[in-house]
Order: sequence, then C-alpha cells, then structure tokens
Amino acid sequence: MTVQWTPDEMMTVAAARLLWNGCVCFVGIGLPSAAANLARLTRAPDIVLIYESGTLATRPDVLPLSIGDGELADTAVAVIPLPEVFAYWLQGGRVDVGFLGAAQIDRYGNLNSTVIGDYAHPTTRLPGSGGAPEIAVHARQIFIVLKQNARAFVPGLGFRSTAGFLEGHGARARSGISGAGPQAVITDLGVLRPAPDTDELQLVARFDGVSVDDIVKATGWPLRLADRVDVVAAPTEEEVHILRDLHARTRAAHGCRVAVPY
Amino acid sequence: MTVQWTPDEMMTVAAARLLWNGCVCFVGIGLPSAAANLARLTRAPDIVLIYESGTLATRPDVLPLSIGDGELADTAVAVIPLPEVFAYWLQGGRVDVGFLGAAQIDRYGNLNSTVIGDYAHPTTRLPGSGGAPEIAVHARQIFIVLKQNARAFVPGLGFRSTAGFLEGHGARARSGISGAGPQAVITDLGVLRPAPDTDELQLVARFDGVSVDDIVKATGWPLRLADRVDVVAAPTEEEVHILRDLHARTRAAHGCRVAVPY
Amino acid sequence: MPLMTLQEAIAAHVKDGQTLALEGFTHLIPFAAGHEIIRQGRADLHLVRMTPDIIYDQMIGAGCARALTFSWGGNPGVGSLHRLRDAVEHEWPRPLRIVEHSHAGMAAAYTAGASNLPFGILRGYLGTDLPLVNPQVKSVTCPYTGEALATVPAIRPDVTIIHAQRADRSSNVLLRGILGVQKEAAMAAKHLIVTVEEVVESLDAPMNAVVLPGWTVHAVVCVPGGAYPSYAQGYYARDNAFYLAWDEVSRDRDRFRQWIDAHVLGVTDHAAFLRSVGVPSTRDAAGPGEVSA
Amino acid sequence: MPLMTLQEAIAAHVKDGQTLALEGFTHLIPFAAGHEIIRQGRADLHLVRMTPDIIYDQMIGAGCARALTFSWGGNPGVGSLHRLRDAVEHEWPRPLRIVEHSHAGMAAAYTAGASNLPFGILRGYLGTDLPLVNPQVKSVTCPYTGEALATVPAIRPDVTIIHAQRADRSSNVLLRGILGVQKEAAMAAKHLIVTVEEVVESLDAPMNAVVLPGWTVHAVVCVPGGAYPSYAQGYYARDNAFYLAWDEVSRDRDRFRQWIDAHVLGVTDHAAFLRSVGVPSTRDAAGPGEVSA
Repeated sequence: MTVQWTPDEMMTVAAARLLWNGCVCFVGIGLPSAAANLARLTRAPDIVLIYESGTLATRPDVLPLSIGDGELADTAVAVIPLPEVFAYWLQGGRVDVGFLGAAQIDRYGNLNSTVIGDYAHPTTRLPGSGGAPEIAVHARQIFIVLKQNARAFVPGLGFRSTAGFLEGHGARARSGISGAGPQAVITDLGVLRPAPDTDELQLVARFDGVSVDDIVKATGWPLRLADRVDVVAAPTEEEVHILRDLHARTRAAHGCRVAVPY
Repeated sequence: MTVQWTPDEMMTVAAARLLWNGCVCFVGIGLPSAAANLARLTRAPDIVLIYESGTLATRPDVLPLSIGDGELADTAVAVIPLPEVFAYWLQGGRVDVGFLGAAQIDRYGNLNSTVIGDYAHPTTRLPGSGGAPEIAVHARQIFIVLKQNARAFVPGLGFRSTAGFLEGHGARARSGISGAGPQAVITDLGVLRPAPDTDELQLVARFDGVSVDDIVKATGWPLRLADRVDVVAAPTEEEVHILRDLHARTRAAHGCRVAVPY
Repeated sequence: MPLMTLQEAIAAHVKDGQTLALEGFTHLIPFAAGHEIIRQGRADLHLVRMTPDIIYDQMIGAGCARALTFSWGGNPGVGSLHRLRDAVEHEWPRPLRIVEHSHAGMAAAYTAGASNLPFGILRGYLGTDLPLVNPQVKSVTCPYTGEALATVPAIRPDVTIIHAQRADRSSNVLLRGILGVQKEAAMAAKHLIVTVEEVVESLDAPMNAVVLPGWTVHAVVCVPGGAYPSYAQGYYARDNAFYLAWDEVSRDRDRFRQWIDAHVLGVTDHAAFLRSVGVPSTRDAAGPGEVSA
Repeated sequence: MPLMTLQEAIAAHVKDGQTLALEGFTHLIPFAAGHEIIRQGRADLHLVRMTPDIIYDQMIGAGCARALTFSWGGNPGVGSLHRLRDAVEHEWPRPLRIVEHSHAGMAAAYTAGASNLPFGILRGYLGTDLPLVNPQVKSVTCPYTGEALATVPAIRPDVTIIHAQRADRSSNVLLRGILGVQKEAAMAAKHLIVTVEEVVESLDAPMNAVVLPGWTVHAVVCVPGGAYPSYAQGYYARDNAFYLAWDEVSRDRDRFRQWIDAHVLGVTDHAAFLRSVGVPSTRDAAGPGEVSA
C-alpha cells in the first residue's frame, strides 16, 4: 500500500533514513531538525540530538521554530553554555553527524550562506554562516539538505562560508581538516554523494516520479551520475503518519497566543 | 577593659582589620580564612569571599578545614567550575584582595611554598603553590599572613613560587605584572608593609607586649623599621568573643562522626 | 543597590559611540532595553551580538548603529532581517560596517574577553572565506605541536545588557534555560545592565545554577516581559507570530518607521509597548495562580 | 549500558603505563576507584590531579606511579602528604617524576584538553620559578597586542575517573556542589569512568545542572560511599578525622604498608574498606528517613 507524499516530505524522510540509532547529531534548524526528530520517532529512538543553543540529547515533542526554543531546554538531558557546545562538544570531537542547510552549494559540497554578489556591496546579504563553518570541519561527517535548482546548485560560489571538499580531488584531506565532510546531499529531487576519487557530488538516487533529466536540469553544473542511480523507496505509511503528526503538533503548539505577566 | 588574647588571635584580628565592607577577597585556607570570616562577622558584613574551589560570596557558619568543604557550597551565592574561578574571576580582574600564606618570605614579599633545598633533590618538599602564583598577580593587592621567625623570613628564597616585588626597587611594576602586590604582611608579632621607594618590607606596627627587638631577631634579614612603629590596638572584647565563638562552632561541627550510606 | 528604572540605567551607562552587546541566544533577548536605547536616541554604536535577531534589526533601522559584529544575522525560523539587509545592501539609514565571525569564533572571543585575555584560539574558519573579509581572524602557532590555530581578538563591550528571570535585593541575578553566551558577555563587559522579570527576596537558586553575583552588576532593572517577543523560560513563551509578522513590517522602510514611531518612540516604557502591540497580560486575564514559574 | 562493577571497570579501562586523572577538588574524590587500582596492582602510571590529596599519597606509596602532574600536593587542612614527599625526597618506593603547575595552569590545561586544543593560554607563572623547573610552560605572542602569554600543553588523560552523586539507567551523570575541574577532566579524557553514590530511574536534575550525558561515559559504577573519606554533597560529610589520622599513618613506611595491606589489599571492595576502617553505615544505624539527599 502506498501513501501520497510531497517532495518536502520525501526529502525529510530520505534525510531521516541516513541517521542511525545512537548517532550523535548536531542539528540545524528547519528541515534538518524535522528529519532528525523523525529519525528519533521512527528508526533511531536513541539518537542523540545536539542543538547549538546548548541543549544536549534533547527530545522535543514539537519542532522548534528557533534554534533556542524552550521546548529544547525542557526536554534536554543537559542545557549548557554555548561556548561549551562549540569547544567541548563540537571541537572536542564528540559529534558523529552535522546536519546543515545553506543557500548555495557547489559541486564539491562547499556552501555559501553569506552573500550573493560582492561581499562589500552585496546584491543579497544572507544571514551568514553561524555554527556551520566549525560543524563542517569537526563533525565526523556532514549531511546537507537543500532544495535543488540552478540558483542553489551553482558552478562556482561567490563566497565560501563553509568548507566541503574545497577544490576536490583530495584537497580537503590534504588541508588537515579532520572530519570526512559532506557525505550526502539530500534535495527535494534525490540524493547526491561524493565520488571517492574526485570528491565531486554525483547523483546516487532519485525520488520516485522524478527523472534523472529533471535533476540534471535543476543543477547549475553538468551533474555526474553514479554508475547506478537508485530510486529512493517511497515514504512508508508510518513515516508519513509520524511526520504529519509531528508537524500538526508543532502547528498547534505554535499557534497559541502568548500572554506575558506584566 | 582589656581581654586576654593569644598571638594567633591577635594575628587573626589584625589581618581581619585590613579588610573592608564590600571588599572582594580571594581567600586561602587556614588563617586567611579565619581572618576573612572574622571581618565578615564584625566590621565588614558585606565582604565578598571567594574560595578557589568555586564558591562565590560564601558565608560559612563554621570555618572550612579544606578549601572545598560542603559548608562553603551550602552558603555561597554561586558555586561554579574551577576553571571559571581562575579565568573569569581572578584573571578577569574582579578580586580586590588576595589573602595568602606561605612557608617562606623574603624582604621583597616573594614567597616560597614549593621546596627547601634543590628542586630536583629537595631537603623538604612542600605542597606547592596551588592558586597563589596567579592570585598574587591578578588581585589588586595581596595580604600575607605568616608566623615570624628566621626560618620563614629568609634573606633569599631557594625557590620563588609566587611573585612579590621580585628584586624590589620597582622591578614588579616594570615587569608588567598588574596587581599592586603584597601591601601587608601580618605575622604573630606585628605588621610589615613595603617601603614606597624600595618595595622592601619594613616594620610598621608591633603587637602589644612584643618589642621591636624581638621582631628584628625573628627576621632572617636586617629588618628595616618604618619612621614610626605603631602598636596594634589590642583585640576588642567583641573581636575575641566572635573569633572564639567561630572556632568553637568549627570544632563542634568538625568533631561529628561521619556516617556513610553504604 | 543598583536597582533603578530602565530610563535611568540606559541614561547612566549607554553613551553614543560605545561598543554595546545585547546578548541572549533566541531566549532572554533584552528587547525592552533595546527599545529604550532607541527612545533615548543613541547613535554611532558598535553593536555586538551573535544573532542580531529582531532587536538589532530595529536598532539598525532606527539609525543607532555604525558597526555590527555578529555571526548569524537572520530572523530565526522566518528568513531575513530586512533592516540589517537594507543597511548592508543600501546603506540605509546609514552605512553599517560589519565584522563577521562564525558562532565558534564569537564564543571564543567573548570567552577571551571574560577571561581578560587579548585573544581566543580555536580550530576554526578552516576552508572558509571569512578570514578574507574579516582581517580580525589571524593565527598563532602552537608552541608544542607546531600546528596553526585560528585566533580572534577578545570582545570587551563597554556595556553588556542581558535579560534574566530574577534578581534578589543584593543584585544577584539568576538565569535559567538556554544560556547562550550571556555569562561570558556579562563578564567581558566594563559595565553590566541586567533587566529581570522580577525582583525577589531570595533567588532560591539550585546548587550550581547560573548566578551572576551582585557585585558584577552595575544596574538591575525590573522589566516584566522585558524579553518579549523572545521568551523567558518559566515566565512566557516565544511569540512566533510576532517574528513572522516582523517579516512584513520590516520589508518596507516607511512601514518600519511607522512601526517604530507607534510602538517604540510613541510609548513611554515596555508595559506601554506590550499594550500597544496587543500582548495579553496574564495579570489581567487570570487569577494569580496562573502567573507561575 | 556501561553499568559494571568497579573491578570490571578498572580491569577493562586502566592499563599499566597510562596517563590517569582522578579528579575532585576536595569534594567527590574517587577513593574507591583509587583503591581498586592499587588492588589490581597497576604500575608505571602517570598520575594527573590538581590536588593529589590522600588518594594519590596512597597510590604513590603503593608504587603505582612513575610520574605526577599536579599543582598543590598537601593534605588539606593538615599538612604534608608524606608518601608523596618520600617519593620526591627519597625515591621511595620508586622515583617519581613531577610536572608542577599552578592551579590556573592546570585548569587551562584541562580546559584545552576538553576543547581538543593542543594548548591553553593564561596570564600566569609571572615572576615565579615554576617555568624554570617545568619546561612545559612556554609562551605565545598575541597577534593583536604583541603581549607574551603563558601557555600550557593540553592534558588529555588516557582515562579520567570521577565520582558523582547519581547516574540514571542511560548513564547520564549528575554532579552537584563543588565541581573542581571534573567536567573538563571528563571531557578531556579518552576514556571516562564514573563512580556514583546511586543509580536512579530519573536524575531529576534542575535546569542547567552539571550533567555529563551518557554517551560520554565509558563505565558507570555504583559505589555508595565511593568518595569517603572525602565527601559527597547531599550524601555524607568529609571525615576530617580521617585526614588528621592519615598524617600519623603515612609518616612511617612500615605503618603505611601495614595500613594498605589491611585496608586496601586485604579487602575485596569499598564496602569492606569502609567496614575495616570503622565507618558507621547510616543503613545500619538509622531508619530509612535518615539517608537523604
């Protein structure tokens, strides 16, 4: 039996499936957070979620809208100062997976979340890199979630906010950066992984109903295909059900009017 | 009306009198701790006591025997990690007075608490310097309490554990060390302070019943006298009463048999 | 006893041209203090904050700032900070110099400031272009291993302002929940202003709670709701609807000016601000039992 | 689930020749673990600890150690550690290399270790002879101000052992009271063993309590009274009489050996040790209400 699903749901489910039980995951807000919590509520009940706001091993009942929602603190094993998160936990080498988003990505998994155009006189000033530059180097590997289109998947970045494989062909490993870097990019069309020799991202899987050609056209560089391009298994009924429940709980919780004791 | 008092009591009272209300005092264990708490219970109710164990603004009812007694935690405004004590509070420049003891002192207020004899093959291995090297440089000034005799007040130190005025004659100020250094040495015979020009410790006051000659003989270098050597006012009835009460409470508390839930 | 009104505290401690940090990582953002700074017309400030959030969007749009040191400048969960973008992209209402770090770099810089060290070290900025646009990012060589490590200069604000849950009558301040870099920003500052939800006789802080002792605090101001539209753990939740609505308000310069005129410049204090934007008061609506921590 | 017996934990994780830190600043000193290391005859250890205290006096006197990194080596409130002195002054029972720091230097070194940095920096050791006898103390030049700052190499123990009040069934560990450098020593270690007073279903930790999450802990061992004769806040007080009595016991090599034979080597576990030195159990003496936190 199959269920209907949206590309966003497929993307979240595909990202969630990359996580495993017991994995220590440093979670960005938005889709990474949805995916990590879906993993926790399905295949990986003992996954350890760390948010950069200092909430360790948190188990939110509803998704946070900000990286520092009270829900994260209420359900965490420990709530610690932010400098310790970055120094003791991330730089300390205790994170298995960093889960990132970005505005732009290049073929080597480098990310831009800083500016479009000249840095001093940008066309578009983006929010900036936040925790990502160090997540990308200290986590043992990183996963990236990003909707796929030619504006986001670009042949060259105007600004490199966060290191992927740098210029590829082993450049990252030679630079002394410790973590293994981007091992998967999950888009709303499919999944890319780095080629072992060149570090170049290549298509390894597509979502059901999406053609390889669609994906190539949504990529700003000539996208290479893996020897075999799989079809990602459709979301199960359980996955879709739990994800929609999570989003429904989240909407209900965030729709409450806030009253203040003043 | 006068009360009987011991040299130890006089020493404690004289040291306590150097502290003022609101003063932030980094307290060493033993006599400094007794003096600082006597000050708190008499002239300086709002004195802020910091122990290096991480207890800030503590108000122990009984004197701690160790630097980390539970009594210090129970009565503190904050109990913080030890690295923060040294980084944020001491090095951060938030301490007015550091209150130290030592095994040996020289004429420039330098201290030895490390070894007697050769470092590699010592005659006597002392406990070491602990927090003192940084207390002595970061506190705005330091007070030293030390029983006066020729074994402790020596012409030269075999090992300098803690900086006083180094070689004197402005050497400390020229070295870039920030705090003003040892501004008073309180012994069981009297009080020494540095001469403004040479930084050499000189006798500025003696206890009642102690002659200047006694003090000179108890000093391992030719002790200079200030232009005027005062007599320290005898302990008041209140001072002696409160100090003895404090010691009595301390003895009673520490005499309890410890039982363990095993 | 440094308990005073917010007007008095800002007037006494915040001066034009200063380096100023209002901290709070999503949680406990000192909105009331930021608004008072706008009302008092402070200018030429160098604002420092890891995540500028709406409060700095408002201060930048109102013309208070000449420079911004930061590491992530978005509207959390929503998108852009349009006033920040307008200042960077179009120099409106005035040019804004930016000093851009990563979160880890900002955390190290505040920690160094709190520790009275001239710089902090981290394994950071590797493979990024940030050092190309921020010359503050340099390096040192480890004297033991020969490795190069990134350095950031210490952040030492002239004034840090934070919001917290409670202070007692001795100005001891209790923070609980998500802590961000507030402790470090507070310790790094030359002057520290704390707004609190309430002043109590006794903090009743658990052992090892985050308490800033009174003698580090230059002013304590009781401002109930002072973190709204962010939140105060145990007092009120984040108003996500306000954050969403800000996206619309802040897109347009005129609409932004009208908003500031009506809700910040046009009111006298934070309670009036809360009323003006229609925030329900639990004190009006509910029995006393409902206002609980 | 790394819950195991103390014998198992020491046998599995502590090896001859390792660098080993048993931390606890006067409070929560892991005596039971130290005794088990003596019982298992570990040798050639490089012991690290800010304040060696009686537990390292015993381990050094029993011949476990080849080196000691420390910053204050006395019997707190009493005087000397005679076994430490005998090792340094007379190489008995074997030579002991010492690496001597100040407290601030040790704190910076552990913090660097916890942060995966190769060194820590401090304004320290100024005007002292310590750098003359400890070549580990070096310096770096600030890339912004040109100032020289002292450096210490990171401490990264092979194994850190701490004692704490409680763990839950997921190995999350709660520490409360005086914290020393335990958090940093725990995070700096390659392997972490924690002995606890009790294992509970839920930690019931207050917000912002010091909790070491379970996945950082390699072994949790339930050892009631495991910090005796030091103390565990909320469980039992420090036995000052034991510290005073140790001065006499430890002065003489033969008397020390007899004591170790009788009370450490001659017993099987910590409960037997406590009985052998005559520590009253609150479980024997009192109703259940008296054993409270």
